[in-house]
Amino acid sequence: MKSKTGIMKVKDNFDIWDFVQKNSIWLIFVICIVFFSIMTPNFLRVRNITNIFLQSSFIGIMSIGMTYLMIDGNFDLSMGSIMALSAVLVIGFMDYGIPVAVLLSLLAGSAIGALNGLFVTKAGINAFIVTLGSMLGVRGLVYIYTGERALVSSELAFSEISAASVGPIPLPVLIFLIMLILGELVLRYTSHGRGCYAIGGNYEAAVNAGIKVDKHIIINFILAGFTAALAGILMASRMNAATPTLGMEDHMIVITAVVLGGTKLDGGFGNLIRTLGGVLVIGMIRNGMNLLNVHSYVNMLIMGLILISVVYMDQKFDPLEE
Amino acid sequence: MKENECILEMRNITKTFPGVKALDKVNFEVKKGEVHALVGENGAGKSTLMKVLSGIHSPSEGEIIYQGKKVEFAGPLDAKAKGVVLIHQELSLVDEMTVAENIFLGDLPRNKFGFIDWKGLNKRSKELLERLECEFEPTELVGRLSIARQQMVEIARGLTQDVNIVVFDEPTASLTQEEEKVLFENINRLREQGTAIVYISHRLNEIFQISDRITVLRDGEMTGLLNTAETNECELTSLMIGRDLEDHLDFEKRGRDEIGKEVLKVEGLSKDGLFNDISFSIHEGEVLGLSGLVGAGRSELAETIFGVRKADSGKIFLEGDEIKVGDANKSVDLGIGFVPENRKEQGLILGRSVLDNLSLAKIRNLNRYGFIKGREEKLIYQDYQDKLDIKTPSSKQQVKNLSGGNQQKVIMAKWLCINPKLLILDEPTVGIDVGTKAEIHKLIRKLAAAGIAVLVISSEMPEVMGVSDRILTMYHGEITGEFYAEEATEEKLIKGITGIEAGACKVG
Amino acid sequence: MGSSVKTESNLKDSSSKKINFAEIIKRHGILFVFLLMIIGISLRTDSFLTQNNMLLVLRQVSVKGIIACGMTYMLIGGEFDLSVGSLVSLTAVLVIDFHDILGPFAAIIIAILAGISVGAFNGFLVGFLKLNSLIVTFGMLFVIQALTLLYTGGQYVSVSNQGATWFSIIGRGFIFGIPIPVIIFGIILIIFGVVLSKTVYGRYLYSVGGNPIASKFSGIPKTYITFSTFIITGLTAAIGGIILGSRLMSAQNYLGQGYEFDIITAVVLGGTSLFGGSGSIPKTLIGVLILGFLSNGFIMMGFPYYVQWVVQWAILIGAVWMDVASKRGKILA
Amino acid sequence: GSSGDEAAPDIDEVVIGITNNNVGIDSYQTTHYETFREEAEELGVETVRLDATGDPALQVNQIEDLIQQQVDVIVVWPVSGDAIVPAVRNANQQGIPVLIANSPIDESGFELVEGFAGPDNLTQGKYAAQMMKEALDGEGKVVELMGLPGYVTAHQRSDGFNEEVENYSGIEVIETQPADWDRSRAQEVMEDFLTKFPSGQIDGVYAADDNIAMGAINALEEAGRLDEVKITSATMFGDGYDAMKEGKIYGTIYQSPVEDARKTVQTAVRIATGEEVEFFNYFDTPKVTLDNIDEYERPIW
Ligand SMILES: Nc1ncnc2c1ncn2[C@@H]1O[C@H](COP(=O)(O)OP(=O)(O)OP(=O)(O)O)[C@@H](O)[C@H]1O
Ligand SMILES: Nc1ncnc2c1ncn2[C@@H]1O[C@H](COP(=O)(O)OP(=O)(O)OP(=O)(O)O)[C@@H](O)[C@H]1O
Ligand SMILES: [Mg+2]
Ligand SMILES: [Mg+2]
Repeated sequence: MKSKTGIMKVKDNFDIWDFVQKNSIWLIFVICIVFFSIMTPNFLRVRNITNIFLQSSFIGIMSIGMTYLMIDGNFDLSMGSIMALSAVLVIGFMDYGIPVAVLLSLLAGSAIGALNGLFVTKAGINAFIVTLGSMLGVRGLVYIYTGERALVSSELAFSEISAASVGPIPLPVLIFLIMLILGELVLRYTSHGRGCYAIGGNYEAAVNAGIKVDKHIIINFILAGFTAALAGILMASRMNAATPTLGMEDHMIVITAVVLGGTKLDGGFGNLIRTLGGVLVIGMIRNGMNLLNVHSYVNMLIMGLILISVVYMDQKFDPLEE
Repeated sequence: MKENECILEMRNITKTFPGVKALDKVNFEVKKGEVHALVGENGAGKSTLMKVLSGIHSPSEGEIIYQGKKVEFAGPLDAKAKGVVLIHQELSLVDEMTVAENIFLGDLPRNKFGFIDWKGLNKRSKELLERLECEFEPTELVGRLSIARQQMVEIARGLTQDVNIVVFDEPTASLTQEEEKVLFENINRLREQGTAIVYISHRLNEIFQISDRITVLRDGEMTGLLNTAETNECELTSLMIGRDLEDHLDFEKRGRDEIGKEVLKVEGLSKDGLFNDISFSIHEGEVLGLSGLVGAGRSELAETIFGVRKADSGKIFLEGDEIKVGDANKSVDLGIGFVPENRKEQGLILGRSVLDNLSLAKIRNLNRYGFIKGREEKLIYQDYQDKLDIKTPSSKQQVKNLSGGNQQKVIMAKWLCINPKLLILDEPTVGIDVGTKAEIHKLIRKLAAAGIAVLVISSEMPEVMGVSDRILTMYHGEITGEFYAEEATEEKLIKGITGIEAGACKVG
Repeated sequence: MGSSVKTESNLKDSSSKKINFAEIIKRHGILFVFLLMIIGISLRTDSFLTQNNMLLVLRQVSVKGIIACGMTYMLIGGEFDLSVGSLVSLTAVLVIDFHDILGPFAAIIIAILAGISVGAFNGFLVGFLKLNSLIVTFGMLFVIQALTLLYTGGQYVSVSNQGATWFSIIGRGFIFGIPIPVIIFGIILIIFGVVLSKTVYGRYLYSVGGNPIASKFSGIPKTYITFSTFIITGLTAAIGGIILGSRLMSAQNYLGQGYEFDIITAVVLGGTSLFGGSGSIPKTLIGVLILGFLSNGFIMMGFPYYVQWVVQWAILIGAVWMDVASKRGKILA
Repeated sequence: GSSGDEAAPDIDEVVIGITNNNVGIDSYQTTHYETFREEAEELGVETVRLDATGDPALQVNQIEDLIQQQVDVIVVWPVSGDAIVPAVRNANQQGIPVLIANSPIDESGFELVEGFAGPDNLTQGKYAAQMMKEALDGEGKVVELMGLPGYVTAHQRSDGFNEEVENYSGIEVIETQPADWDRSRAQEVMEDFLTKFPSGQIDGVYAADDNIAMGAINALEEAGRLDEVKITSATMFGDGYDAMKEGKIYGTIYQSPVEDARKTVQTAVRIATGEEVEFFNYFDTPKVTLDNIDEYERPIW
């Protein structure tokens, strides 16, 4: 049932609660900064901030693909597995040269994304089941391909990709931020972007209006696969190795970050700037809890509680009342 | 422009669904610059015919000649590209996007870099809205507009390009009279430009007001093609239902002094933003009409009484006992039935069977230790299928496959079988054909005669006046007047529902 | 009425076509693949199609199967519960830990109460606060896991004197040659199946999952129905935890991890819709058996379990592909 | 703490940072985690204890975080011995010494770390094979139940066992399946093995730890085939101790997480205070059979 503002309800004066809801992610952001910098002196050091950005950039890159997907009302549980797959592939194919290896694993990631997209759109199976299938299936492939062992790159130049930096900005962070900005522009100013909002907002209306719904959704799944692959490659470069267990929980962290950023779970609303907020907050919390020496069980407890409160916020937040 | 030129001809169209012959050798033609009404009972096949036209369904037999050539559209988009536009009654809009985006959804104008041309988009939308005399901005979010305005956006969307044929499938069901007038003006303007209009509606007065010719369907067959000027309501209805219709709204009413025991009493019910300080009561065997414009808050009031909404303040009494506000489960136990406004969203579990839907409210009393008494359930089903003449191939049919009118009957049956003390009907005849409508009106009176208190919400003035013993008018969330049947005139009611002299005749 | 149902717009049209595809796949495709698979495996290994192995598989699937019954209710009612795996470990740990303190009977009661309470909490979050069950229960997965860890300190808990208690009967005993977990599974299947198809509760569940709003407008206490599905699922998870605990006579937080995905896959493979409003217990049994035989068959053939993941994926894709191809006469229209 | 270039700090100023593999996945790691804290408290050094929850990427982040905090020594219990090399190199460049605990780092990282403290899993696997040979009198078919695939410890124990078995012509490993360190998983896999290989076709079971062994025992007992089969395992747990006393397990390895953790803390402190340490600081992991079991206390893990 649509909820509509009643006729007698006039909103003209400034409403604190309204403001809080609109900007919730940035408020949380500030609270996090204040909290952690009071609690640990190391938190606000330039190096630690670079560190947080660097650590967040992998999740961040994936969250770009996930944001697109979630705006159109889907999601992808297989991103962590795709990330692992492309990481092992890029190392496995290192002998053919870095560009070939990188290209190949980007291709593989995108291909799995495309497969996910095809099954969601053409066969009409729910994204949950499709990507659950590929989450396990791709992980199985990774195990088979690696023979359960870690692969190590013999190419030292490869590990320099992640280590490189432009000025003070590490390359992965730069890639993340550039993709984020491009992604946001596409969301705002292209028909693909607007199409995603329409599909997530009202699927039937989008179809009726002649939006090529399937095409957009498949593109977004490919994008999700691509970003996961990119994150995997950068991660492999960072570790100069790839393990088959890489990224086991990453899909959920990515979803948490995106939802924390305010993208609606059922689609139609959200943007990448907000997602950036979500990614950074998650990054800060993970980093900050490490600095605070929180017991790993408690750490888990806190992540769980954050997730629940995030959903609570999602439920309370109605973009139409913004 | 040649007069009398047939722009569209549908010949011998037959369409069968498994178990149903929805259309049987129907011929239908439209001329340039005419408004061609398509009428018929629920399930007669009007929508199906239009879906065949636009390519949503392909016909089992028959052919479509458009602009002299045989065509088969691939779907509504293909049809639209070739100048045939279908405007559904159902809204198909994205709430989170602006009016302009919705109007051009799927075809957003782009600049030379491939980016969306926001300026151009808003400008073109603005022009279009002005042409339709809409008083809202292209930059507003659609989700924040009233339903009626959303309907206008839907219509605007159909007119973004030059069209040859526009099909309106029950466009006025949720429009206010003011908006209806604007719509008619637009239809006339289109007609003058040579566009052909197909107009589907159950409101016969509209048909006579706007159309040039009328095609009548009955049970999937074409029973008549009439010139509007040469026919009358009697002839039309008899073609539609296959028999003559007596002036059914002429019921015996109860007067001021004949009222029975009080069944429902509402005291000072308020909900911020929706309705304010509502007090009234309904009595045994009484039909109380609640009249108002769309958005007056009647549905919300009804939903609150039934208990699917909570109130901020106020009390509700059933037969003298106060009941907890906001507990629909309890309401059903107490014998309150509620036929909601939106069949598909609020009334039916579309994916379940007719039987399941029909017995949904009753099964709480149809079980032993929680186990449903299957035989009794079946008996009740047969009883009500019979009584209300619900057309369905079997009790196991998914209810989504029934026509609108039959769906409505299923919902009515759902409530009638609990033997309610109070029955609330919210727009019980929206989108329902005259025949069924008359039956429902009779039914309402019969229920009242049996002692049930009935609250009827309707936007149709004749309907409210026809069935009610007493009428309340509502405006802007407040009750603005109370009239007994004998004193109610259309004029007085209109004053009440439009807020003129609001308060002057306010009841306590 | 088998073939496609067309409704108001071309979109609903296509989406209902999709639902239909999915239905056919679920009805026939999967069963077909399942049979092929069984034949394939039994050609390769002699011991696969033996009575012993059948019983073994039945017992191996019984814990997940029991929880799958609860999950079927959950999915029919239109919600998810991803926290069942963690709940299995929590209740297993509780039943084992309290076994030595209060005796088996009390321990079982405590575990069941714990399952119900966690279920009730989930149910509160989803039913009353109306939160998205997928993410909320995923959060709860972590919370319960963390609580279990804090409770056990990450250590194994075991029953100290295994010989002196009847507790192991639950997981290890037999009646007429049939393992007791299988009997419990059978009883639960029957109860759940009957309740779903024959009672008011079942009817309400389908309504709430099929159209929550219309259910509310029919006076069905939707909130409580949703709430109850979480309690029921919590209860089945607790029964699962108790059986597992009894089979192992020990427990640890790692137990049951990842069950949620297996269970949901099984239920959906059987043909219960993720959108709510349709599904049945017999379907779930089929799904559970498919997964059980797959996993058993793969070990029989000597493949590690992750190969099964790939095959499971391929089955899903294969079944769908087959159907899409046959429907449209060509691949990828 | 202080950075590495300065003079070595006093023992009460030392801060040790550790990133664990996956605390809570089994009681060994949990006990290790707790003992690590206790031992450090005993020695009066401060600790920052993190847990990578089995995620190699997270472990890399955690090493970076520890570098950030400028601890005096970083202890890494690698999730993956390969994946941490670049992060360890980074620590090395920042002048923070790194000690590898429990499972080894890839050889390419040897020059970057101060040393290794922990058990020798490869040898444990070999020991288990030797005991298996003893138990079976050099002749028999063995099934192997591995740990969680993808983890170094699991693979080393498997490798050690298989390498050693190569040397014995009479012993054959007929099947290997992962059992994920998980009792119920091990039990299920064993049940399937038992149907696949009817009576007489399995003579020995090699379990990667006692947890897995206990699962296998459950399955064997139920099938009434425990007598036919000899079990060897690679780490003793409390349950396994009891089982061995009852004659259900033939041989296992005594590997104490307490000793492991203590050795690690001590080595770490020595590194932090500037002492020279040996590269390999193995602690003793002897074979245990019914013959010598009374020399050991029942493990509390
Ligand atoms: N997809 C379908 N499957 C089966 N039967 C259908 C389908 N669509 C329509 N029908 C049947 O075809 C007949 C004509 O339905 P249609 O919707 O065209 O009626 P209508 O004249 O538009 O009625 P209403 O005024 O109630 O909207 C009805 O009996 C209906 O049940
Ligand atoms: N000005 C408005 N702004 C936003 N939403 C509105 C406005 N007016 C009405 N609505 C919405 O339109 C719908 C119809 O209004 P409501 O139910 O209050 O009217 P009603 O008197 O029952 O009329 P009807 O039943 O004929 O639609 C409701 O969902 C209401 O919230
Ligand atoms: Mg119609
Ligand atoms: Mg209304």
